[in-house]
Amino acid sequence: MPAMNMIQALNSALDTMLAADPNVLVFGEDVGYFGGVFRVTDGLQKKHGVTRCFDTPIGEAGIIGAAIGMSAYGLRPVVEIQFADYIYPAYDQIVSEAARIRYRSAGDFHVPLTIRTPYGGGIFGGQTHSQSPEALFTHVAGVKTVIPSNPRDAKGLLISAIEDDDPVIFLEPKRLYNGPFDGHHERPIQPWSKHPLSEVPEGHYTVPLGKAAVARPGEALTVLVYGTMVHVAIAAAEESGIDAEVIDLRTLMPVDIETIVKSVEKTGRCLVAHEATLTSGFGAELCALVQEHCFYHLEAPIRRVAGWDMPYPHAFEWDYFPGPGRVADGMRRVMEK
Amino acid sequence: MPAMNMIQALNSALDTMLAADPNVLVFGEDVGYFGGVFRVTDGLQKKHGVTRCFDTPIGEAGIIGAAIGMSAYGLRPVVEIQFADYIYPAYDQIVSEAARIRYRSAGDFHVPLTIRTPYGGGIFGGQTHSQSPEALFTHVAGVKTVIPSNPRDAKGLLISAIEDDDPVIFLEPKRLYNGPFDGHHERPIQPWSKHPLSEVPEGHYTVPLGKAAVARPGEALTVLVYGTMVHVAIAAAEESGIDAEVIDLRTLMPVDIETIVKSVEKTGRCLVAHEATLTSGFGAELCALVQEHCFYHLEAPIRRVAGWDMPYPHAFEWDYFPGPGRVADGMRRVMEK
Amino acid sequence: MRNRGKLSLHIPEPKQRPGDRPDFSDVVVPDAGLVERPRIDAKARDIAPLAYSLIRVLDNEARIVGPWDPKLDAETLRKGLRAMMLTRAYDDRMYRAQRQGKISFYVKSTGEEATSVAVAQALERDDMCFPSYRQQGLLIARGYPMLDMMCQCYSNARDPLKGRQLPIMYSSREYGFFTISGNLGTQYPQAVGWALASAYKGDDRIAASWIGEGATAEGDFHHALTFASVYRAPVLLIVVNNQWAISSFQGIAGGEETTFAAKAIGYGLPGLRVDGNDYLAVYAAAQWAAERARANLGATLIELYTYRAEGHSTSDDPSRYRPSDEWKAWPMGDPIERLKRHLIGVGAWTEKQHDALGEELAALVRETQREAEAIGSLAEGSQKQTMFEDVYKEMPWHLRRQMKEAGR
Amino acid sequence: MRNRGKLSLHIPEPKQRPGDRPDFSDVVVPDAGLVERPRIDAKARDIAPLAYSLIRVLDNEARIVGPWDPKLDAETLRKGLRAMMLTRAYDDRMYRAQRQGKISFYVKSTGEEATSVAVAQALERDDMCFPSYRQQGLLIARGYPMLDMMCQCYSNARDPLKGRQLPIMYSSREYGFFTISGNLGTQYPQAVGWALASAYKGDDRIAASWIGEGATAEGDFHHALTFASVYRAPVLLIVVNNQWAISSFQGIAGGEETTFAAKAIGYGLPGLRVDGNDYLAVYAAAQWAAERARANLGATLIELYTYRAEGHSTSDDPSRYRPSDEWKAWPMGDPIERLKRHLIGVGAWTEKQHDALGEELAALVRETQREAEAIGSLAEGSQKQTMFEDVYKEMPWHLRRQMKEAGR
Ligand SMILES: Cc1ncc(C[n+]2csc(CCOP(=O)(O)OP(=O)(O)O)c2C)c(N)n1
Ligand SMILES: Cc1ncc(C[n+]2csc(CCOP(=O)(O)OP(=O)(O)O)c2C)c(N)n1
Ligand SMILES: [Mg+2]
Ligand SMILES: [Mg+2]
Repeated sequence: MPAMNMIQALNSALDTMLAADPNVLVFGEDVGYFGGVFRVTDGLQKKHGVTRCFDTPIGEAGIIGAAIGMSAYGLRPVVEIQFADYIYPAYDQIVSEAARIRYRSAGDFHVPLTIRTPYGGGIFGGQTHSQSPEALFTHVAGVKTVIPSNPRDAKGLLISAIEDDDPVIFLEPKRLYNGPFDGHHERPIQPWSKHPLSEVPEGHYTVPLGKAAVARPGEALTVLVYGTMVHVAIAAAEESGIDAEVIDLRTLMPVDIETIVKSVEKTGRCLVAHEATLTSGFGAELCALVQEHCFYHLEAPIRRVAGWDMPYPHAFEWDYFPGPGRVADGMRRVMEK
Repeated sequence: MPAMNMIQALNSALDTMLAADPNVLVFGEDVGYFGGVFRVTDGLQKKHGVTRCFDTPIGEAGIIGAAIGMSAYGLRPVVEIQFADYIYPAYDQIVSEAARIRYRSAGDFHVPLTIRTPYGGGIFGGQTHSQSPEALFTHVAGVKTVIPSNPRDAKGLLISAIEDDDPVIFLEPKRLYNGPFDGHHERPIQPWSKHPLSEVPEGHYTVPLGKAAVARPGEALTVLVYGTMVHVAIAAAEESGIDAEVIDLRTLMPVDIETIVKSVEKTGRCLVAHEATLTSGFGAELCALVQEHCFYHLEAPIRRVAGWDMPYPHAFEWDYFPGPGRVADGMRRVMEK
Repeated sequence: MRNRGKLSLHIPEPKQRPGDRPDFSDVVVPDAGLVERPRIDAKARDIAPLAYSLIRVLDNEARIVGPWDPKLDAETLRKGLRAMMLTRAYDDRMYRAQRQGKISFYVKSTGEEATSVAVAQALERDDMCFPSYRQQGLLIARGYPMLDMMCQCYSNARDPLKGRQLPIMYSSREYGFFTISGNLGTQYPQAVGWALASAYKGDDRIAASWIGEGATAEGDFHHALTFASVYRAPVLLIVVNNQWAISSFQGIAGGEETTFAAKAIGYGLPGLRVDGNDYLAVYAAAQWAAERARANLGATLIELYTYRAEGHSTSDDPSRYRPSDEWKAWPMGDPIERLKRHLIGVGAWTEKQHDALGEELAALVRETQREAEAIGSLAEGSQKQTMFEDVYKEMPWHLRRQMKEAGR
Repeated sequence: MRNRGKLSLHIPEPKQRPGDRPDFSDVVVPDAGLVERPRIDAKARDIAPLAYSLIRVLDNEARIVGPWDPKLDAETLRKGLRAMMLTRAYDDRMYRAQRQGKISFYVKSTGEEATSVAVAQALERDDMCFPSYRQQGLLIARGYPMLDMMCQCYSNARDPLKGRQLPIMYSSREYGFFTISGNLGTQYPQAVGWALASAYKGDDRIAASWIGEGATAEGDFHHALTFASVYRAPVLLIVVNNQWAISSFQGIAGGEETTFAAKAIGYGLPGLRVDGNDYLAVYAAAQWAAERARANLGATLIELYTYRAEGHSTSDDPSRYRPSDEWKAWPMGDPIERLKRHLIGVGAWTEKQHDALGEELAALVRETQREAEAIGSLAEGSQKQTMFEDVYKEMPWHLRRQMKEAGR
């Protein structure tokens, strides 16, 4: 199996689906000839033709609106929003339209649309190239929200998302594109090739939506994470010596409650961590679910480690980012009593 | 003190502020000559002039975008979004702009903007006239979110919102406009005039942002609610005979954590209820906060009673709406062990 | 150098308000037949003046004049007349049902029937419509079962939308009628996307979408025109300028400064301005645009200039913001009356036939209503058991759990 | 009747790609001086042709010709030249700083200096600018301290924005420069709102906003023009058509079918199309629009036709998607060169003076950079203690708590 970084794995997923299904189209700002500002669509236009993979005007609502219409025709569009920070102009088309069309038409129409978009910080992108808006989608009934944390999952989940008959928001942790970043920004960048999950099968395979993975088994406490924070949490566990069970949610909506409950019932303690701002982040939902389902197993309050409630501050990226130090502190607090 | 319904109280707040401050402007779709589809701005154009209260094109992003520019000039715009369901086209201007301008400019500019909008169901409005999008704003650092539950608070909170130097999302529970609805849709409509909180002072007064009210003192459990659900929760308490302490949050962001913690520490039990869909609703944040702050006082899991995770279904409004029966059931579950 | 004069804020206001006498003397109504009909492959820029004129086919005597004559046989015209009359009869009946408390909401299209019916007739049956909420005429023209329309409004056991939507928010893939959204404007870029999909597939179906003049201010209007222009989408983008958006007159949407058809110009698209109460003109314009679209020449914007004869919806009382009898004064009349006069004038119709048809349609609507009511209404909410379905294709655990909690 | 031909999807593509020889032969460059200059109170519709022509003042010999001559004295022109040269010198230096890893990001405005500087000069000092990220020339023309600009880019202790923004996202209320957003297009309706506020107050200040041709596809572009038209906002709405939006050529934004100035027409606004590399033409157009705005005649859309000489930003490599030497072939040249030639031609400038000024400005920039670097850079993050401030006017409890948790 070839070693791929996350960009290559995502590219391979798109390539596979473009080859497999003539109804799959890929479009977005700069995704055509250029291949996307993060190169995820590199070479696809050349290989599959200009009508299969092309550039769009800079109008996110137009991109999603057109994609919804294409869905009604029977296509399976896969669109890129250049940064998750720029998804808001399309929010109405996503929330009021893509998410609700199956329900409001009683199944007469549906929207098998995949919206890929890079999210998260760690690249000194400032407040409009760093956001993590997942909770703004998990609240919206009718869309699924998926976040991979490694190349193998990235390809398998993206293929599942494209094949899924409901709209999927597919958030790509941009800091993981080129390597399994664990939050130690002061250390040299590691390539994916040294990571076992960079072994990516060629051709078609899927990783099912709605299923979490135990990224690190452990006994002391359960850490619920996704995307970049999976690697940060593993690092925090190794470094603190706390035997955390790190669960990589992979799909946020619908979340894999079974895996979560099983782990928390075992450990009796839980920490939730995400890069998005704390208040009303997806961590809040996880806290609510865990305390509800596992109340009598919990030995300590569930803690949240998250981005501070502020715009991502450019120069203070590493003070904002919930790195391994803060996650380890969170673990210790959860272990306190 | 005159008895006012909520529409009159809100109208009085706008009238008071238009008279007091020449920098206050009121605009939105149909708010001028006509006085708004819910009549909240009735008579204001006539009294204060066409340039103080006027109609706008049907472009929510344009309304908010223009209002932000006016804020930069030194005005204090108060805009109406006709239904909260139609705020999404303006989401980018709210999230990326209004919320962040103070921070990103280090205080060089700020946005003293108030966005009024009717939310919630109960009027057979179907899925696009019934939504409760508050959690989509509580997650956004830089905006405040306010929801009144009665005429007196409505006026006092709206004046506070207008005078506040930060952007405020002011969500008006439309089912409460004309009466204190407790969820018993099968019973005749009650007018506000019979309710003590319909006594609304004339002229200027404020109800501070960030302060909850104990709407019904009790000992058995704490119920955290806002807007229409305040009345539903009180009804549920009365009808079930459970001595619930009903807390009317009034401001969701920043939420009044002190009042919440004090109550839950006393009762040891907590129920959260809202009309918005359950998953990632504001109730999730409340659960997360309460279990974190009051873990060792909690005798049972915090439960949530909320709208089901689906678009508001027109014909099944009362099956969707978390009425007093469901809230009472929730209370019983919280009291179980 | 600097002009130190004070600036002032201009707020558009309609000329008449309640109590004033209706006055349309500033509406320019050019004679019918004067506007040239360009070839379908004309360059958009060369035909820009069409955005400022008014395509009219029926003259004041309801005779066909000029190059836009779509050359329809009497049978086709009678079909159009019937569909318009049926639409009006249906509207009247359902409006009354709402007033009687039988349904929660209704929206009439009175006076605007041609804007839907004539376009439906000009399109092929498998072309796709992305309507706003005032295009019930499309379904009627295409022969969608009226019983299903009514059952949707009644949210009863036969409601194809299972009670999930406000009355009138129909959906029918089979009849080429996209699910109506409550959010204004969203259908416009969707129609463009659908049309692009057809082009991508190398098919020959085209799309059409309708938007109110008020809603043209939404961003989606701009997105639709931009995407349509860039990729040359085979789509008809129709603006129904009925001059009112709830209580706001068209000046609030930009109508003081220019026409809505002129919005096409900035995108390099043809913009046709058409007498929306002239069935033949609407048909002809749609036909021209459809031919153009099918010839791979891209999108056309069509402004149908009409007047919203009734309130915005059953929640509205137009006498609060405009003279109550304004419609009577609308210089371009009533599309049904005008087509009727034309047919009578050419000897293809009689007053008697007309009255008989009127009665037949009224009876049909009454009868259908009885049927619908026999099936049930909102109160019974008889498809409640499906309430948790169709949020997703497969029901996820949390909805199964909620369904259980709800006792289903 | 129905054309059963197959539809096909049109995807716009630029004529040249890497490896191809630059070729602007299809760019129509009309002679300077040919476009009439209408009165400022001309009706928008009557001057629609201005949206398709090209206002040019400097001819091929850099002489002033035609009615758009803004009649500026040499001193004013030398000031403009200096500001453009300083902008370029600043850009070059900061670009290098980024390449050296001293700052995280940079955006040059090379070749487009006139689009900012000439407009700044044509406006009054207290008029308000709502720029995009490529208008650093505005701050430089208005004399904003370059040290502060640099400190912003370095996010150091003197950064007026306290390290919170990406480099180049300046903000200065004092200099009439609105805080730059990373989200394209949002500034456009904000500028309109600001202008409406001035009109509402009966003041005499006007606003101006800049947007790239690519970003005109955003909904906010439409909202701005709609609101500007409806309320007659005193605002200049400038489209900098530099032909590229990162890797997408202007055809992807709609430039294949029409001009960007023509977008004005659909809103009943005047649209001026201007040679954006002709300092005098840009000045003249801005002056005309400013006069019109101040006379309560509303907004003007101005397309400044130019070419993005460098990469989109330091994150971009344009040689991946266009011929690398395209700028050299751009038929309308370099705004600095052209103004310099003009001044020399009229005897108000010499090559020697020019070289001396060039050196002086380079030295100034170098010196300022030294000062900025002495204060510090990103790595030091020296305003970290303020990180929790300014989210709200007063810090709410949850942020106080988070600040404590962060150990501040
Ligand atoms: C995004 C959005 N904003 C506001 C509304 C509320 N609204 C419903 S209909 C309407 C007026 C629409 O007028 P127009 O587009 O002219 O269509 P018409 O009703 O005349 O057919 C408004 C403001 C809405 N449904 N959606
Ligand atoms: C809403 C939004 N969508 C996408 C982007 C990403 N983006 C940044 S600049 C750019 C290209 C803009 O091109 P143009 O408007 O022509 O301006 P120019 O860079 O040429 O000055 C894009 C797509 C963004 N910043 N904001
Ligand atoms: Mg209308
Ligand atoms: Mg550009």
